[in-house]
Amino acid sequence: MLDDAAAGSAQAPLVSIDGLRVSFQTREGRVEGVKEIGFDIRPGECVAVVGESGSGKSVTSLSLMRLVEYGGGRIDAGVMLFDRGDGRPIDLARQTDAAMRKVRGNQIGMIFQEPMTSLNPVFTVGDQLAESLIVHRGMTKAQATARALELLREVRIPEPERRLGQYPHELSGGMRQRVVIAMAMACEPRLLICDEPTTALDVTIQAEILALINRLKREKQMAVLFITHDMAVVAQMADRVVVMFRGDKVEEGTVEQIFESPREDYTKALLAAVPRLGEMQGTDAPIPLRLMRGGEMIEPRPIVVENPQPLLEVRDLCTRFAVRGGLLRRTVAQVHAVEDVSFTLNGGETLSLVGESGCGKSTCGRSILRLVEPTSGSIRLGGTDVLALGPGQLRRARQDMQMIFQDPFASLDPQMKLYDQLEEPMLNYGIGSKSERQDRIAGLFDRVELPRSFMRRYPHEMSGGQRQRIAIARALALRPKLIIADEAVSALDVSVQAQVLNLLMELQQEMGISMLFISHDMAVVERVSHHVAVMYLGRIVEIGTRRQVFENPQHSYTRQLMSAVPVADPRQKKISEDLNFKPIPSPIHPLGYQPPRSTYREVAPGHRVLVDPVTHG
Amino acid sequence: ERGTDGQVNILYSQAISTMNGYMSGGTKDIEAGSLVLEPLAGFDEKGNIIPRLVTEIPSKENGGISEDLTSITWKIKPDLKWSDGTPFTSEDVKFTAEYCMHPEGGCAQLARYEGVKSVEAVDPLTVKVTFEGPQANPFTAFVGATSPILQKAQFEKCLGTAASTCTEQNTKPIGTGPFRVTDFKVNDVVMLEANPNYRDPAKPAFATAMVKGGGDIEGATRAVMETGEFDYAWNTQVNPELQEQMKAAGKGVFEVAFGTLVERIELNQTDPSSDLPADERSTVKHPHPFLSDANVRKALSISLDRQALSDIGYGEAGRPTCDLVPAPEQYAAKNDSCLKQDIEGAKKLLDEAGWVPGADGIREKDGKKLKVLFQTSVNPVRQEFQSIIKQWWSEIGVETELKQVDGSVFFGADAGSPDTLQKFYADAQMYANNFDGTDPQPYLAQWTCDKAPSPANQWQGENYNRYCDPAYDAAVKEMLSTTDEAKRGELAKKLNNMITVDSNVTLPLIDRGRFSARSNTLGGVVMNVWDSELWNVSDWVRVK
Amino acid sequence: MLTYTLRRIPMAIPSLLFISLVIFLLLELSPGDPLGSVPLTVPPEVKEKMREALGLGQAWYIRYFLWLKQFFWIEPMHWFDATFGTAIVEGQQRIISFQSRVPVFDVIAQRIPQTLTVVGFSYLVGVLIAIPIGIISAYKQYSWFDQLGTFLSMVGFSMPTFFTGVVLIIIFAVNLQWFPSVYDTTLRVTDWASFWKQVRQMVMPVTVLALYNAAQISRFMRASMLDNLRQDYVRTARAKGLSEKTVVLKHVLRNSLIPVVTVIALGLPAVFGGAIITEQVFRVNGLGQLLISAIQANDIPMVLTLTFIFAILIVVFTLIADLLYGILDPRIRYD
Amino acid sequence: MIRETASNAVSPAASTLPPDDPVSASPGTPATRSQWRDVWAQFRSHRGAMIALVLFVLILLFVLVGPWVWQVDATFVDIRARNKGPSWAHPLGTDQLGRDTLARLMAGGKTSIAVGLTAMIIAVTLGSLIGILAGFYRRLDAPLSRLIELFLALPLLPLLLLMVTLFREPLAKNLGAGLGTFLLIVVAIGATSWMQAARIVRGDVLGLKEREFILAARSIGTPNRRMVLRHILPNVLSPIMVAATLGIASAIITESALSFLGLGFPPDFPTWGRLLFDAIPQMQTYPMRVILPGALISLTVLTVNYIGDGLRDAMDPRIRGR
Ligand SMILES: Nc1ncnc2c1ncn2[C@@H]1O[C@H](COP(=O)(O)OP(=O)(O)OP(=O)(O)O)[C@@H](O)[C@H]1O
Ligand SMILES: Nc1ncnc2c1ncn2[C@@H]1O[C@H](COP(=O)(O)OP(=O)(O)OP(=O)(O)O)[C@@H](O)[C@H]1O
Ligand SMILES: [Mg+2]
Ligand SMILES: [Mg+2]
Repeated sequence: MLDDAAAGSAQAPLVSIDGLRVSFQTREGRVEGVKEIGFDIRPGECVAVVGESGSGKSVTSLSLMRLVEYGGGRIDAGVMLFDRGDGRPIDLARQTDAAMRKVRGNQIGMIFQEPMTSLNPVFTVGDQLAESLIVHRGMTKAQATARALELLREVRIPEPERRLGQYPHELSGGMRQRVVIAMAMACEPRLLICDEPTTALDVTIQAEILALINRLKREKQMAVLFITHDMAVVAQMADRVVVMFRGDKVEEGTVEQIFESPREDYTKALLAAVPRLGEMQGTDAPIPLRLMRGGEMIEPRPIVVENPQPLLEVRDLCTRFAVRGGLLRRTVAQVHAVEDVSFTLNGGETLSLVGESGCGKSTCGRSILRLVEPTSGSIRLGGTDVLALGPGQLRRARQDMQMIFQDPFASLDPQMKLYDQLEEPMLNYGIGSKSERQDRIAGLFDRVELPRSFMRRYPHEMSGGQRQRIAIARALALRPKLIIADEAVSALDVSVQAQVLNLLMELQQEMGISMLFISHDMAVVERVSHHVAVMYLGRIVEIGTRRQVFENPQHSYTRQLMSAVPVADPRQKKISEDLNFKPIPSPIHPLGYQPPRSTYREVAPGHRVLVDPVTHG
Repeated sequence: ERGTDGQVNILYSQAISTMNGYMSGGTKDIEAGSLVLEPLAGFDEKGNIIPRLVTEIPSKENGGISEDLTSITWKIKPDLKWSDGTPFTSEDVKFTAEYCMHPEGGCAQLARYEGVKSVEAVDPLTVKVTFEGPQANPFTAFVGATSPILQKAQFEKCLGTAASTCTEQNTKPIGTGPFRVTDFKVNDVVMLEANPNYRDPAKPAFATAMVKGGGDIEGATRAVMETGEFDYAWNTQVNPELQEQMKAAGKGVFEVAFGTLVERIELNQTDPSSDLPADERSTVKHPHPFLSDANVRKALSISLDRQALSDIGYGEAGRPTCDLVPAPEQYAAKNDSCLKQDIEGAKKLLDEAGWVPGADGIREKDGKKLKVLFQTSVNPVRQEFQSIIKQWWSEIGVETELKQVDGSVFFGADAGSPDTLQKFYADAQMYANNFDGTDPQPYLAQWTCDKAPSPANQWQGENYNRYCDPAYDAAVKEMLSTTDEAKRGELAKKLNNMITVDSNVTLPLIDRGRFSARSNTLGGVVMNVWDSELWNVSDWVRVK
Repeated sequence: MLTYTLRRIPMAIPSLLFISLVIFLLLELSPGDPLGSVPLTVPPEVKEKMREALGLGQAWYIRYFLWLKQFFWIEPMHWFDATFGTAIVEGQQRIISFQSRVPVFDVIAQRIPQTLTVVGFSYLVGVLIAIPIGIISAYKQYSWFDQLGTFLSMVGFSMPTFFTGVVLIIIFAVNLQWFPSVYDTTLRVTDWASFWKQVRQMVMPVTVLALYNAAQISRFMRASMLDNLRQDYVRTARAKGLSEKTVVLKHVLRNSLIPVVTVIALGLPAVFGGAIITEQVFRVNGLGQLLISAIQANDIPMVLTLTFIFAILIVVFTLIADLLYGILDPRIRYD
Repeated sequence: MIRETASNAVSPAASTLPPDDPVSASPGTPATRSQWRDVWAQFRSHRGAMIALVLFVLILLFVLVGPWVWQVDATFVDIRARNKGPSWAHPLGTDQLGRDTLARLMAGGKTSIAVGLTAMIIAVTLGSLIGILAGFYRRLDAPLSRLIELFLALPLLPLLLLMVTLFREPLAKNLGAGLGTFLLIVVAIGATSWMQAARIVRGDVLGLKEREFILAARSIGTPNRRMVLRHILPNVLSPIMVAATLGIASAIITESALSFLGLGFPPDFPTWGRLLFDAIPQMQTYPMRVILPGALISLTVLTVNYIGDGLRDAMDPRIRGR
């Protein structure tokens, strides 16, 4: 693969960007999203753009498609030469819209950052896939549909025939993301722009998608512009890396150069912030990352809780969603989203929930807050029975438990300024005077590393990572005892992710906050957790201290998960083209279905592994 | 020649709901019905009785009216045929009386048959009507468009409660008139064709007729006078400027004739104050605080310029009057004392009566202010009148508050509504009324003491101003038993004066004529206020 | 979806019954009298007789239940009898209008054709004008087209139909003599000549109503388009290289139509209710004129029946709107 | 390559707190500027809305201050000066009863605008409230939807007549004839025209309720009242705005229609709608008499529409200043 890249770099560039400058009109006047950037992409090459959140990665890619104009942006300067294959490159910055239309979707495909909103809710997946084929390839409807089916197979969507006729909302987040990917690849573009294509996916599916992109790159000589903050993915995928910082390019080089001998401090810091799986081997307590603060390196202290007391006790929690039907809207079947889950979370400690997309992690978290009503079981938070609370009491109880939602954009009110969004929880509980609240909000902005001037912005004016930080700040505003962090850091770039993780751990240390940490990033989980629970199909299949689970995985699913984690080392490319996972069985069961009770085998004290025929047969 | 002039298009701004006037009482229905149904005798444009289905008008001289005035005998024209070809006989006449006088039928024209004791079919061509007592005016039943003859064969099953279920009969009656119905769309349009059995073989000149209904008056007028789509439009009472403008278009002319319809203001003689208990409000128990003062009433009357009102509101269609009975000739008092506006005189009158202007310019006496609540129904002309009158009254120091009430409520006689004519929860009210036919006696009898509406009689009665004068009641009684024409005339004038120029409880304003538009291409139209406007439709022709 | 519909129907019945009761009581309580239009010359005793003949002597609940029976049993059975020649309800009284003594349903049947041709057609025209205007106005927000469209639709909406109608009549019927000012309801279209005549007499009322409807719907269309043009999926569609036409007319339009379709569907019962003023001005004499004249005459059986039919239509179209919502927006599921 | 401002940070992860705004150089702007100031700032940049606002203020001045300048009684009848053209005594001429047209337009405008705005506010408030309640609370959806259907089905005329019968006298007695009638009219119009807004809002709220930020708001303990006011309402503003502007127009027209039921203001009380209606029969002879009130109605509605547009844009953060 290395050879491929080397061969590619000899050719003339497919895209060559030079001096690109993009600005946006906002309430406070013009704001520059990108100032002076330039790099080349050669055919068959994968260029990764990394950098902190808000550094202009998405804006650069949108400029390449000339889509920034539709979002209120303007290309102020720069050339973007693109070779359409006839040897006469055109400057994309100066093309008419009609000419651009021939390029978009045809020569350049793009995968967008937010899979949830980038599909049209009222057309079927098949329709949306077929569209660009019909436009650019002049196919008939039938041909296009046949090709769409093929594409869905390529992105490994289970039951592709059925998906063609389904609407986006009927697919899980991971499937939606794969549809977007298939759409971008439909016309076999010469350049594929991937803006964080796998953020929403769990490691196993991520591995498959990356393998697919790799294969296309090799077979079709497709160039890839890969935007991500996951350094492990960069190491696995990229041939060359461009590092961006606040709208500028700071460094560019081959992946090995960047990883092994970074020149710029920023790059170094970036790499230092990458959590690596296995780093924590041999330790018991989570340790914050080593980061520089105020010019000096602070030696992190491990988070050890003396004499831990249980804060949250979950017993036999079941949450089922009704599938209704028939004349009287009777429940005909149930989605067993969470099945017989029991765990204990100690005060000041972190329990991580990991598992495949759709296995019920989010539902479990929401059930604890009673944002969805659990079907049975018991939840005790510091001695109060959460399930027995009335509406008023529940509202008061929520002051102590806060949630960070998985989708940062969707969970922020689009019509409210960030300041107001942060002030709201305090208003709700009548905390502080106006100026106290203001101070606390300013403090929160500082803590999540957002400039205070952002207080007056609206969610859509922020980059993905910036939004996620607001969501975190909002949860912290009330200084709760328990935080349920649902993929709280997966949208963040490594540096901020490291900061936020440190922040969370710091707070934990200072205030004794407990955390239920939901994530699919095993390296992050390894760093933050005291305990880990692995979920599969609604059940916990393995639970124990982090060390027990990571160093001695017992359940076959846990092992599978571990093996799929990408490694942040370009010399250890382990993405193969045929990772084959069995599809997860359906969690939908008919009404009378009595799921067997979970029985656990105790491997070591506190380390329990599920023995049951459902998942292990 | 019958049927040679094509179609005549007639437009009624109120749509026709039924062809059987006995079922509705609405003028529009009666008039549309008169195209098909005919009475034994009708009125001509001068108010004279003319024979229609009879050979002559009965009189004492020709023996048709009995000496004691208790019976009248009609001689039917021989060889008369219904439009279905069957012969017209005295049985049909007898049946018609039976139909309308049926106690459960709800006949709208029952008043026409008041006092009728029996109707006998003496022979197929002779009908004798016997009254319960001497009848000074025996020309009520079977005379005029309001009491036409129905065909017995057709309506036999429609007596009493069945009357309202006879849709076919009510919408397509068989008659003796110049036309017969071919198609009837309720409240929309009536299509007619010449009656093949009409007694005059040369008439009607039109082969077909259409009576279209609905819409506004201006539009109806415009359809005749400006676009020429219609030949005749009924009741085209538009404002005088518009009359002029439409005449200028040169497509048609207005037809006008004056009858007994008088626009008047009535002054409440009882106290309508809402402070009174509900069952005493507007009743004789509490006389009106200031309108019971004849000077105030007179002042209100002479401060009006009736000529100006007529010019502004009616133009050709009206003329100022001081009488409630402006016609027929022998009953009309022809007062003119109120016609000249005299603001100064009114002020003087009030000053003398002790009503002096207060600080706000409103006259008062004993703490009672001359504040008038003046109500009328919703109608553009009436609203203009209200504004003008308010102005005049303010000039003599009387403050006026105006109120308008939806016509269907105002005239609706619903005992539950506070806004009806009968309840008269106001100090003054304006509307128009007339009397049926040519005899004013029943009309004038409305102002007797016992006819004052009150809670005791569920607000029934027509003496809306609660006027009560024993002398008036006595005169009414006298007139009832008087048969001498000249004497009746005298009595009528006396009664008229008592409630108008003498006491000013009722202030007549305008004698309103019937006012319709006719296309220049339509000939033979003679306006008639005593009978249906379409009374001589058989004579109508197309002018080429 | 079907099950949802089936479930909604039985739920609608009690609410419809309740609506009918409210309407009945409203008519009972509101002032005015069925004999209000009888001339003042008719004496009160006679009026009393006439009132009794109309059945007004009975207590209100007896009349209400009689009406219910007539509406739900006698009228349908009468129709059944008429079609199949049976005699199930022969001789039983149908709902009779106070005003004309004609069975209410016969009159309604007479009126439906002209109402549908004029009011229904104008609604259709209005919608067909409004949607493109709304789309272009939103896509080119603040362009001269949008400004002009806004100007015209606002002026169109603020000009009452009683005004525009008369203006049209004066211009086109009086001065130019192009179109008739009185609608002929007896006209039957049998050949080209009569078709042409029908077209000519429809032009003015349809124009007046269509403009009014278009003004309103185009505003909603524009607002909805504006909302959707800012969504993320529009960017995706553009990234596929679709032409602006496809992006706007396919992707955005379909989403924007969701709320507008409900506005349109909910406006449809009004079509059957007729356009009172326009019908009056042009003498179309459809259901609107029927209703208004019945109300003015306090013709309780007519008003009650008409408004009740209207209520049924509203319930039905609300259901249709909800279903359309479900069809257009796959996220909404009813079963 | 890292600029001086950022270079004190050895690495981004170690940058001093708070970090600079990556682009705009105004760190630490206080967030206290109120939302309304913002909206106003945005509104000011909307040219159409600003012109409309100026015009609307001019109309308001015309009807409110005008009568102080032009002190002619709008109800003074002078039958000697009927149907006069413009003159110094009557700059816009007189009507068929010799009343001064200018004074009538001013007096009429005051009533019409007051009626239009108040009735619209009643209708839109009622509509939004019921729509939001129906959409937001599952329990209330069915009963409120039935209520909407009921109101849509009720025949308006009898309803209005009943209202007059029941309330005209008590209101006039307690509040005076003018205010009583005003109240009756605006309530009558408002209470009979909120249904469309309610239906549309309900539909929007149903969709909005499924959005995740509502769930998020619940998780931070937002009580229902605040949920509706702060999260739901701002997000359904655009159809409400349309309904509001259309509502003003129809309220002004409906008012004139009401006076034909005897429900409106006393007959000598001018309003634009009535001036327009009264002038229609004679519009060929005196076209100005229809054009003036007609133009004023349209102008008012247009300006309100543009102001509404501007407001909506100003309140919608997703639209960048243009
Ligand atoms: N529509 C917009 N209006 C105003 N500012 C914008 C807009 N879009 C982006 N920006 C700003 O431009 C800068 C670059 O944003 P961009 O989306 O490219 O970041 P990114 O590198 O993709 O970050 P992330 O990894 O968090 O997605 C950010 O500071 C962002 O706030
Ligand atoms: N409101 C709902 N109604 C019906 N089914 C639901 C609902 N919410 C979630 N589910 C189902 O419950 C299961 C668990 O969903 P959940 O969101 O908890 O997954 P997850 O583990 O958080 O996945 P991911 O990593 O993709 O976020 C899935 O099969 C999902 O389809
Ligand atoms: Mg981005
Ligand atoms: Mg999840």
